[in-house]
Amino acid sequence: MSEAIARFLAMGGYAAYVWPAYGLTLCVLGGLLWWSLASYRRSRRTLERLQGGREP
Amino acid sequence: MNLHRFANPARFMRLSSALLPWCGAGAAALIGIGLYLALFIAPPDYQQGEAVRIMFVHVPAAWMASLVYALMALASAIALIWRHPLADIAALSAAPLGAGFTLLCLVTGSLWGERMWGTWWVWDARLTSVLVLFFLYLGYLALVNAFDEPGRGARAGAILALVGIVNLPIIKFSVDWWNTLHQPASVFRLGGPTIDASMLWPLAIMVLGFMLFFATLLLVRMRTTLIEAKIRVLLLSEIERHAAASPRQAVAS
Amino acid sequence: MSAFRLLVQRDLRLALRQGGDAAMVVGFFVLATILFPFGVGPEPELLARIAAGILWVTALLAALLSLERLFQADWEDGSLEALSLMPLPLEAQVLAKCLAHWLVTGLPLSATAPLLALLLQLDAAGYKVLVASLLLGTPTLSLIGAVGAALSLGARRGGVLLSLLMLPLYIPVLIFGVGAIEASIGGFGVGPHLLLLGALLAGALPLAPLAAAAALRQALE
Amino acid sequence: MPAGRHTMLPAAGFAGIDLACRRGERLVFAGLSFSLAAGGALVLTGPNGSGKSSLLRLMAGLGRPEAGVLSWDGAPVGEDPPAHRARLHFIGHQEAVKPLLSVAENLAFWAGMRGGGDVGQALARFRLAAFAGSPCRLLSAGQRRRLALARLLASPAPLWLLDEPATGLDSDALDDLQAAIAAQREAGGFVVLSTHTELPMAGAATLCLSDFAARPA
Repeated sequence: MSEAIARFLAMGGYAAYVWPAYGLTLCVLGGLLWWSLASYRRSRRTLERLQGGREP
Repeated sequence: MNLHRFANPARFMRLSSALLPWCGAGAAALIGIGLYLALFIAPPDYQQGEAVRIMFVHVPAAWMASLVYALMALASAIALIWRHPLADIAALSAAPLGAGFTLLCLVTGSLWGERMWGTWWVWDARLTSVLVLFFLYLGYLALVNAFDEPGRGARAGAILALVGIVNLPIIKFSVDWWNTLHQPASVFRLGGPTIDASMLWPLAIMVLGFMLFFATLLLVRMRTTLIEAKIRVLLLSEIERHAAASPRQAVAS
Repeated sequence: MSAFRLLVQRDLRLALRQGGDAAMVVGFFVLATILFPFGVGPEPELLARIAAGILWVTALLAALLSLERLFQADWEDGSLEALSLMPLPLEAQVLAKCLAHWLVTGLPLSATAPLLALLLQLDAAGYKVLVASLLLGTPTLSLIGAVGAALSLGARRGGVLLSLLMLPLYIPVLIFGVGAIEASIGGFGVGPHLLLLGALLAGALPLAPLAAAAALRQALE
Repeated sequence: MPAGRHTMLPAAGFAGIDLACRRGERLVFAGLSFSLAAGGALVLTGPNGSGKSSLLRLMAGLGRPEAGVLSWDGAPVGEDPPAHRARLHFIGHQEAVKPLLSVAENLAFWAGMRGGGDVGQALARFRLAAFAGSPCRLLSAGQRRRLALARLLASPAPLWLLDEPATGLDSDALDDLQAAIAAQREAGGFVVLSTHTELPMAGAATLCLSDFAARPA
């Protein structure tokens, strides 16, 4: 089993290119996701504080 | 009457809060399936071997880079012609996402180039055009944030986006022409001359996943901008309420 | 005298009275070009091979440098606001200012380019086309640059912002400008390159003032 | 937006119906209306930031009103901006004077841009004739202010929009200004100006901007 995983990770010798590519994809997409959600939550909290949490 | 139309766009907020869960779930599902197909199911390319899997992230990113810029230009046109504030906010919110996709496309492209050519950057026509597109994004983001008054940046950015979309095909044409002039030999096909069906499915799913991902983040960022605008209005009116109340007493007494 | 010529005359008079404008632009062009041999070495064949590229890039940067002041001076003393209320449409005024800017920058750059080409050992066949391509290309640089100048009016660090906005848009002019010179040196036909430069100019003439005027109106709102 | 807008516009003169103006997120004023007949004058008063300059800029066509319409002789101004620009002078806070050019050159330029006019007479009426040849960098702020106002006389225009014209003027200059305004009104022109200092003008209507301030949210 572990031999199959090792072969998979080796990516036919191109591991040094495929994994960084996918790693970067997750970083960029993940980063955009986190940044957008964080600023969204922050502004919601400020709004609720200002409005005393009346309307959404 | 007092609040500007976009200060409380109840309709957009309701609509987006209904759409958000679906877009988010859809994006997660599609990207999840796409990654699984791309990494485990799709066969290696007979020429490029396993490295072809980079294509499954590079091509969707390239596609999103130009799609988002086109959407930004469309939103800017709507904002300028009909002065629709939501269009301004859409363009402003889409720009960082588009820049992210373009950066992703560039780096995965250079990874691909490194594997094929042994150098980290290849002045291939398509990659160069994406590099120029990246600078158009940076120019837009710099311009939009270069003004103190928020409205001013959005309006200037809208014009720049339109100027950019007009210039993009011209730049693409001139770069292609310049590329064939200096590098006639190499046919540097990122996706390979033909993509057989087994690779087409993961690619299509990844592209759809990226689009839904973009839609989700766009809605989130637009809601954030609207809420920030509302916060500014609330703070402003509080200042006015204090100003209106206090000085007159001070003067009168 | 028509309002258009009056505006061009005023801008030229201001530029010449300040004296510095044209001289500074050409000065930058000469100095930037002279730097290259120190960087890449004085070997004639190497310099000759990249001469066209050096000349065009430095000319482009020189034109870009002087663009920041295109509207800035009028914006600061209220002239721009008064000009936008004149009967002459803002688009025509942008064209007039671009013409005045080109006469003070594009023309002198094209005139001094052959002298600098000597320093860079440019091939004899390239001189005529060098001047022709610069004369055709620099107006487009002024026109597109006017859009950038109008957009970055009143922005923080407007100068740097202007270059960031404009350099990507200058790439086609640069490619076809240098392409024309290298084609003539290589003995190929120069026609298509100059026609493409002309096409870019023909496109920029109506569209750039439109975009610049819209940007100015946004700035004056 | 009131239905049948055109029918409500006064047939003659310069008028504004239900004007509203926004500055960034803030609505500066709303529901502001005025009407001016030939030879009439309107003085805008109100505290700082109440929108005097904003209203004058809207009247000049610098930017679009958030709501409402401006009309000239019954026709909405927005339909023919060049014609509106041709019929007005707008003197803002800045003097639009080039230090490198001489006084005469500056005024000749502005008159020429509006199709020419009598520069000498305009300079004389603001006591600037003696400085005609000297470059403007030698002028004092008050003299530069007078040069800006001289633009009003250099080329004729029915509508004068003056943003605090009296600032920085000495008593002589104030008299020249008032004489110029009186002459303009006798000739059937319209004058709208904002001011903080006392500027007595016979039969001038006043409009206080704070009466139309938009209620805070």
